[in-house]
Amino acid sequence: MSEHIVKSFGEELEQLSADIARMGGQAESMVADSVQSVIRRDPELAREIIARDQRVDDAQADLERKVIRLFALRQPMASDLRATFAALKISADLERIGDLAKNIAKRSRVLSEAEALPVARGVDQMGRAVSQQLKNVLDAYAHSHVDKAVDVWTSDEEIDEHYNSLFRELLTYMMEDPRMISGATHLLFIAKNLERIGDHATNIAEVIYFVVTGENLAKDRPKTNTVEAGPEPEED
Amino acid sequence: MSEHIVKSFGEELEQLSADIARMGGQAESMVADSVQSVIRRDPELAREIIARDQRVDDAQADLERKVIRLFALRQPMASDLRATFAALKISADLERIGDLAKNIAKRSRVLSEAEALPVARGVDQMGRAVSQQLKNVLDAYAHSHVDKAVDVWTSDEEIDEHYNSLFRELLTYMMEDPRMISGATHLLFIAKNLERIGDHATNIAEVIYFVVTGENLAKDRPKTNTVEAGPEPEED
Amino acid sequence: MTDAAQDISIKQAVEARLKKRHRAEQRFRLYGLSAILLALAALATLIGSIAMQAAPAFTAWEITLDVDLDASRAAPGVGQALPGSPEFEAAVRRGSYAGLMQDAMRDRFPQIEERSQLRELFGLYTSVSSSGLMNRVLDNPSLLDRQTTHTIPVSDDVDRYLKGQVTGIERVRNAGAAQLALADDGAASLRLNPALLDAIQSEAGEEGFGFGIDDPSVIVRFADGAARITGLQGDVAQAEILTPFAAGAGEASLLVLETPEANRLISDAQIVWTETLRDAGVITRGFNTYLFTNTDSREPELAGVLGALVGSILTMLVTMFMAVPVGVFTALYLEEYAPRTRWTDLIEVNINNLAAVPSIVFGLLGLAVFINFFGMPRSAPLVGGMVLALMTLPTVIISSRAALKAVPPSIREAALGVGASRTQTVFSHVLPLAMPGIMTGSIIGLAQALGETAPLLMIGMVAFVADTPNTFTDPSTVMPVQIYMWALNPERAWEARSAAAIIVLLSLMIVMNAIAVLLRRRFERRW
Amino acid sequence: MSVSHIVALILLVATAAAYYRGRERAMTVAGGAPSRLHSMPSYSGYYVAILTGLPAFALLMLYAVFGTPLIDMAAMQSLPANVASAPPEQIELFMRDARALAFGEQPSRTSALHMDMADRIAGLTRIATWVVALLTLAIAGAGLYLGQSQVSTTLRARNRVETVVKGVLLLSSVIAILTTLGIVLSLLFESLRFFSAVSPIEFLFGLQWSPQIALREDQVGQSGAFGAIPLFAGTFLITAIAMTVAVPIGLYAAIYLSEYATRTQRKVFKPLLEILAGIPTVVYGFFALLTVGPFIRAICEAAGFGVPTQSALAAGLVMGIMIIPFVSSLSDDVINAVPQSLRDGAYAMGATKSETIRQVVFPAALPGIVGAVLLAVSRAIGETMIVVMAAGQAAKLTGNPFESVTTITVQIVTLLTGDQEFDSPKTLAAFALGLVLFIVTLCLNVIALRVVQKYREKYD
Amino acid sequence: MTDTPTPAEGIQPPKGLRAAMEENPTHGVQPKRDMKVRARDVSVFYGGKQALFDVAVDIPDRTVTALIGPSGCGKSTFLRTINRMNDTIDTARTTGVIEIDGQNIYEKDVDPVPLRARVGMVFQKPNPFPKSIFDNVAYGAKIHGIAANRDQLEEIVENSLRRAGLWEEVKDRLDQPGTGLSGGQQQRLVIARAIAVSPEVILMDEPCSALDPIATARIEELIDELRENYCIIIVTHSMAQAARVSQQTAFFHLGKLVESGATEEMFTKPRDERTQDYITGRYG
Amino acid sequence: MTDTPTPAEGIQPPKGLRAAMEENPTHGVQPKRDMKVRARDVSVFYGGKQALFDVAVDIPDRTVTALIGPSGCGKSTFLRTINRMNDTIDTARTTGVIEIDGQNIYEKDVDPVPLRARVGMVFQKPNPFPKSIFDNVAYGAKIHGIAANRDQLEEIVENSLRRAGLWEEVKDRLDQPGTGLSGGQQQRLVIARAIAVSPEVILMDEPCSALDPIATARIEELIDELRENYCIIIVTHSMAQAARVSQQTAFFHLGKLVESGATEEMFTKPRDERTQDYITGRYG
Repeated sequence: MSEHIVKSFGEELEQLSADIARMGGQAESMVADSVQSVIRRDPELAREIIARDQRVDDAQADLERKVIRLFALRQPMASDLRATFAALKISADLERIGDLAKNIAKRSRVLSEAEALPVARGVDQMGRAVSQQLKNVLDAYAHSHVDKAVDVWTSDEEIDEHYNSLFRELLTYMMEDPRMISGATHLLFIAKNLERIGDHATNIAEVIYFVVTGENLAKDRPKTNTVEAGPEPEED
Repeated sequence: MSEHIVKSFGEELEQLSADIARMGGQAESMVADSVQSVIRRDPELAREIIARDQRVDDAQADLERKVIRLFALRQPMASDLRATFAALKISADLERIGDLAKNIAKRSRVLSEAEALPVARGVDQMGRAVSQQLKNVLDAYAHSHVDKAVDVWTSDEEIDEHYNSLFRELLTYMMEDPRMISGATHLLFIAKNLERIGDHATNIAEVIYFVVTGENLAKDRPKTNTVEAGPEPEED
Repeated sequence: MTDAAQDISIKQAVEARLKKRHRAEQRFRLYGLSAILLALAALATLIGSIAMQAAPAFTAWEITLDVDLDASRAAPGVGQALPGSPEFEAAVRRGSYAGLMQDAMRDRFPQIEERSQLRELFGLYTSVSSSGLMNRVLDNPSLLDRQTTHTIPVSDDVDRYLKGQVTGIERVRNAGAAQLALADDGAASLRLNPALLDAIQSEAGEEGFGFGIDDPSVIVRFADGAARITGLQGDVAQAEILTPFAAGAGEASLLVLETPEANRLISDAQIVWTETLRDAGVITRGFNTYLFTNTDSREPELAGVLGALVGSILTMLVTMFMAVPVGVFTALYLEEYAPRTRWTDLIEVNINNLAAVPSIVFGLLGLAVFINFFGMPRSAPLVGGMVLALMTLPTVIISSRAALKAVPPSIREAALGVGASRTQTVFSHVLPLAMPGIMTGSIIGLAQALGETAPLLMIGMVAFVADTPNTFTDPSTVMPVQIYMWALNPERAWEARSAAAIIVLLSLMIVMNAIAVLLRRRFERRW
Repeated sequence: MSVSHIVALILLVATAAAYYRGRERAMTVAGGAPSRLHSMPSYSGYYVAILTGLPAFALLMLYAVFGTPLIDMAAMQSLPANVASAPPEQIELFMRDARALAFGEQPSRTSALHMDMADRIAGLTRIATWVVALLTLAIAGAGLYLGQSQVSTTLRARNRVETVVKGVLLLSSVIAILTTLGIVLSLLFESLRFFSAVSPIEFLFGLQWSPQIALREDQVGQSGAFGAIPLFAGTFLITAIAMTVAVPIGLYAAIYLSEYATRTQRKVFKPLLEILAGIPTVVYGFFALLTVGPFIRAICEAAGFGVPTQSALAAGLVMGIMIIPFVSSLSDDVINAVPQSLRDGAYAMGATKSETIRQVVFPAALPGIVGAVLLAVSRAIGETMIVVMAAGQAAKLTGNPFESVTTITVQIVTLLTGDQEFDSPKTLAAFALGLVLFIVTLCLNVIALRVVQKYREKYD
Repeated sequence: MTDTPTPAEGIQPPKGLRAAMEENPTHGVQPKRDMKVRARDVSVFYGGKQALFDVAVDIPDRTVTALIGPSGCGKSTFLRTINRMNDTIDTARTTGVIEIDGQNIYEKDVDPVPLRARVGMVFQKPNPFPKSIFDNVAYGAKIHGIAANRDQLEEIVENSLRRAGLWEEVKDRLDQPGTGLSGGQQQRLVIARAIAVSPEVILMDEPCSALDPIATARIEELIDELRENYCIIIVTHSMAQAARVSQQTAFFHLGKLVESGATEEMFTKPRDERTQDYITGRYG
Repeated sequence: MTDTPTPAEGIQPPKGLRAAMEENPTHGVQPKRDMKVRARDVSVFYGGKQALFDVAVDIPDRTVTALIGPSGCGKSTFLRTINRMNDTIDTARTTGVIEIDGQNIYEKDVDPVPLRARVGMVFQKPNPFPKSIFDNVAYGAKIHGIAANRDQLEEIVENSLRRAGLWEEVKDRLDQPGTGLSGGQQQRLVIARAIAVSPEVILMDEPCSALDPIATARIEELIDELRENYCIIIVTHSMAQAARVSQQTAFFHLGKLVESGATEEMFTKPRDERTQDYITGRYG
């Protein structure tokens, strides 16, 4: 596509993308680090992550302001409109991802004070999978790769499986050893949070698809797990 | 404020408000009903709620489309811009509230098959509080009452207290009777969901404040509970 | 109105009227076209009739005489005076050139001796023309005592006769033999052979005219002589001899003049001589240079437009140098400087009025102010020019203002916007852009002034002026006034002269207007 | 070449030099950077040149205009009393001869007194010429000095030069006013003299016009008859005939040209019509006199009644032809000024072309057209040459177009051409007629211009 | 927003173009529906210069269709072919077919005079006739002989003024000159004048470009109301205006029709790169 | 977005108004900073009619300030007071004080001619002189004696054309008439001409109203670039344009200055009801 005649408009739009990319980077590292803090039982790291969340929140507020400004002053149209709109939506997802990562970090601080649970590997695997999803979707955004975005969108299923198995495992531990209940509850929530992060990545993928094609991804996502399958109802 | 010279523009803006109001009503009833389905252990009601969520989702997708259309075709300015923007954000919150209510309903179906837990009163109280919050904030939106919105925003604290007490109670039950762990976990998530619904109501209150005044509510919300206070880390 | 039935009824209503409306349309268009064609027909008639009237005036019949410039008559008492000396000139001026020319003429018709006939003979040209010969001698003294040929225009009546404007002519050559019968009492009789008789009767008989003084003239010519038939008896015709015959008989030719002698200014005898001279190649037709090289004259054949032309040019110079700068300056002041006040409104109304004041009123102004009050000379190009300048001034001002107005205000704003002063803006942007328009308007105004007559009548430019004016204060006349004066002369010959003068004037104006049009085309700028 | 001419030439050169001097000086003052100056260097040049040339030239002009009368006046101081008491005309004649003698021209008569006066005039003139020459040069020099000494970075040369320019322009525009004033005053002055001899009532309402009678003073009825009604009637008759010809043809021609004609038609027809406007009136007069008049007479004779060659009809017809382009080009302007958008509006409503013209364009242009017609009437009334040549002289009160009539302008011309005594009522009557003519046309013009102006404002 | 036709009901790509567009699922072949104006191969020449190249487009009834594009793109030229206003320009020549309700208006025997009664037009500059307000509106009815008597005429005038939203403002001064109204009122008067002859199609050539934002908004509101009864085609310089008032948009570029479709689609996801560039303000 | 002045740096409400605004924390008293143009009690009368009422506003340097408002609101009138262009209208009379860098330009001894070199102006319709491109740009430098010689002049012309973004397009045809350029190019030429005399303030009176969207976008881009070096004041009919190009906006209504402030604020949360109504397209 050609350049905008009014360069500053083009610059402002690029600025939005850059902001999203930076926020995405921050959120991505927070997710990875928060999982590490759980596994490594590292309260210091956790504290740091909690602090970092403020930055993402600020960035999101800032971006929202910029978007409103852009709507008011530039009246973006067509692809510009979609891009602006997408930036707004993605930033909200990223902000939520940051929040969820922070929540994981908070719980990891609680966990690190309690006894260790033998589910580190499951959390680690799930954390990696989620981080990968996030990374992929952010790459797709940076390069406007629809295919990559669609890949992320379809592979959310994998994360859901991780979650289901972790959930069952944790329930087993809790029943086996009531002392672990408190810790396992936190881990439950951590797993839930990771699953939510995966959902947000899928949302971002949908938005990317919309920016590039102007169409929405079909509503009926090919999710395989059903509500009754596991002991846990699927959050949507 | 005077009327728009181009009536259809005014009508489209009013349509947005009306859509939000309808979505709000749907979400509000879903929340109330889902709590009822938990308390009354009513799988039929739960099933119905789960079906209703689709409507809210559709409404939200529709509203998002309308907002994009409005930006593309009407280029709203000043208060109109803020109102449009607000509709977008509120609809996202309402959609999440619907999801959360649906999740509660799903869990209530699981719970209704298992043994009853003696925490119905706590859940009921918390459910009422959250519903009230939601109702208040939607009223504030409908009448552009900033004061009422600020009230909702400041009283989120109450719901957090409900949540904390419910959380502690449930942990106690789980430790006492490992058979209850599975059910209690679901209740834990239900409580968590209600707390999240409260948060969304606060978000809506912030948005209302922005629509009317053009300013953001100060970032430092006067929340009282701290991370370390209870056994449960505060999300957000 | 969404009602379909109603729509259809509307459609029908529209259709129903269409035919009538289209007919009205055609009619209206036809009116317009007729109006234009009518106006153009008028123009064509005007130009055509003038051109037809003028055409003869551009040629002139001239008579070329062999003159013997005998010094004793051409320069009596010249003695040894050197050519060019005052004495020489005085001597030449004493010369009897008219006599010399009469002698030359007489040589052509030695038969004619009667005084009255001789007067008629010399009436073939105007005696004033002899001064031309004198001037030649003055210019070229070596002509003295030599034989030379001198060409002069024939008199207006002869000229008109030769151009066929006086009478219808029937010529029958070799009509048959004729014989002079007796010629004792001046009246003669001719014996005509049958062929000639037939010819005469066929010319005269059809219309059944007689041979009286109010009838067409029938002239029989043979043997260098000519006689007008006054009656027919068998094969003998009574005749009046116009030119004596050199022999008693000969092959005759007939000349029938349709207009009776009494109704024309040229006599039968003069016609016969003219014919003779023409046959001899003495009278020839040439381009009428007199029209352009001569000044006004009492004799039509000698009258020319030179004086009036020079007068017009001098007058126009005065007009131009007064009206154009003052007009342009005024326009500049009003358009670019003057604040809109009552005062400028007054000037403006005043100028617009002046433009529509009848020109004759300017004449009255000139008469009362320039001539009576300031005591300036009458009939002078200076005064004429000033009067015309005042008359042209509004035209120049108005067209200059229009040209200035046509320069878009954005140009002024642009110049002012970069910090040019009012005067810089006007003189370096507005005026140059308006200049073509100003020039065009000025030229058109001057062309109008050139054709103006009435005010000049008031200031005495109507006087007869026989000299070419040399200065702005010399008495002079101008082209349109010259035309007016000529047109009012009773002799028919003036008609052609004035028409010719009109052609000259129109050509002049066409040239001026063409320049204006060219300027406009060349520099026209559309904003 | 006289002293004055030489001085003028010197002055011209000095002015040019002053310009360069001033410019140079400004450049020096600015040190080569003109942006430091208030005004550009050339303005300093103009300023110095104006100071140098303007007052000096003004002095020369004054001398040229008033020099001779002043010298005459001075010379006349010495006239012997008996001569000085002579009637003014004789003194004038005397002075004219003396002046002729003094400047080497041919006097009408000479005498010792004449020679004496001539010497005096010549002497005074020589002195005056030299004084003026020196004074002029001195003023120029002073101007040059003053001007260049004023040149500085802060000199508002541009503003001053522009003030002078503006002054010159203003003076020019005053001339137009003076012209009107001249017309009004001269007409009024002479008319008043006329009205002191002939009562205005008789003039305006009298039915008899025969000014020719009053040639000799001792004649009975020396004041003649100055009742102008027949002239007004003749003028009106001819104008009416002319307008009957010109208005419909001119208007339809304008409409056709502006609305129907193709580009080529317009290119051909319009200039042709303009030719009609450019033809001098004397040519129309000629045409009326020698073509139209005889033609009408021929037709009438063929129809069985005799009419004179000079008739109101001949003059009116030809005048009508003359006015066609006037009406058509003014109307054309007016019609073209109607915005295209109005036509588009009507076409888009489904109006045919003629409907558009008759119902939209014409009403919109009507005020302008009325103005144009009024101007044409004014022009017809004031037209002189055609009527002089083709309408005749007979001051008859008739409505018959085949008769010869006379008009105001014809009478003005008749009364003022040929030999005239400037104070006879006959001559002065022309000015009274001129005054009437002026007032009538003025009224028409004012109304017409007002109407046209209103119209223009509407579409500007 | 309420009753916008979906793209499927909107401007139909003509048959020739359909094949190329079937890849795009939202622009597949649709059943032909209620097309008021159909243009095929419309080219316009001014003298030797071609101003419009083979334009083919279908325009639905009871819809506002906007023609947009950069200056000189041919949008106004195309508009003026629809009521044969180009006929009034000597040098203009139009080829191709324009059908209104299936009848080719460029056929030989079609008289442009009644055609223009069917296809009203509103111009850039308000051009009320210098007559009274009443006569302005009554003009068309009078020349076409639509009203049988004075009462009918008055009824037509009142109705038209009401529809144009001007009645309340002028009902007390119908006899005053139309040129005395404000610019926006004049433009509404001109619209009333066009409506008075019950046209089927109304063409508008940049009707707001001479008006200020408030007057513009009033006209846009009026256009929106008129849409229910007429096929309105509007040329506009302002993309924002096209977005606001139209349901269908056609984009012209260098005398060619580049893209046409539902306005919402055009402004959110145009198909052609040139449209995209123009709408978003990029080098074009 | 990058270096927009915050409201605090923007248009300063004059002292008289400050008290009224101190309730609003974002518009409190600010230290005076870099104000290029200060207007106080500026009223303009055309004949007996008052067109502008006591306008008081401060306009910062190196900023684009937009003047908006409905037709006849006085925005153009106010603009023309800043370089005393109203002086060229006979009937116009201006009272009050306008200071540029602290100097009142309406003082008696101020000559408007050099003032107009300091305050350049660009008009609604591009108005190049009918001279060559070079002469157009060089004109101001010539009359003000800015260039000492031909080389300097050429340098000035090139620089100005470069800044106006026109150099590349016209460098090979500097001797061709400026009127031969397209509308948008002409407007840039006119801007180059204004720049050539190194003005401090550039006034623009609806500079894009005669241009199509693409040419408009080019001019807007140019304005945005010029902002770094000049104090630019632009009158615009189009709110969207004011939003796009300006950092500061002043809203005029019925000859009065209703509100002024940062553009972003004006278009997202205007303080005055009239501004709000105007900006959102409501009955005003």
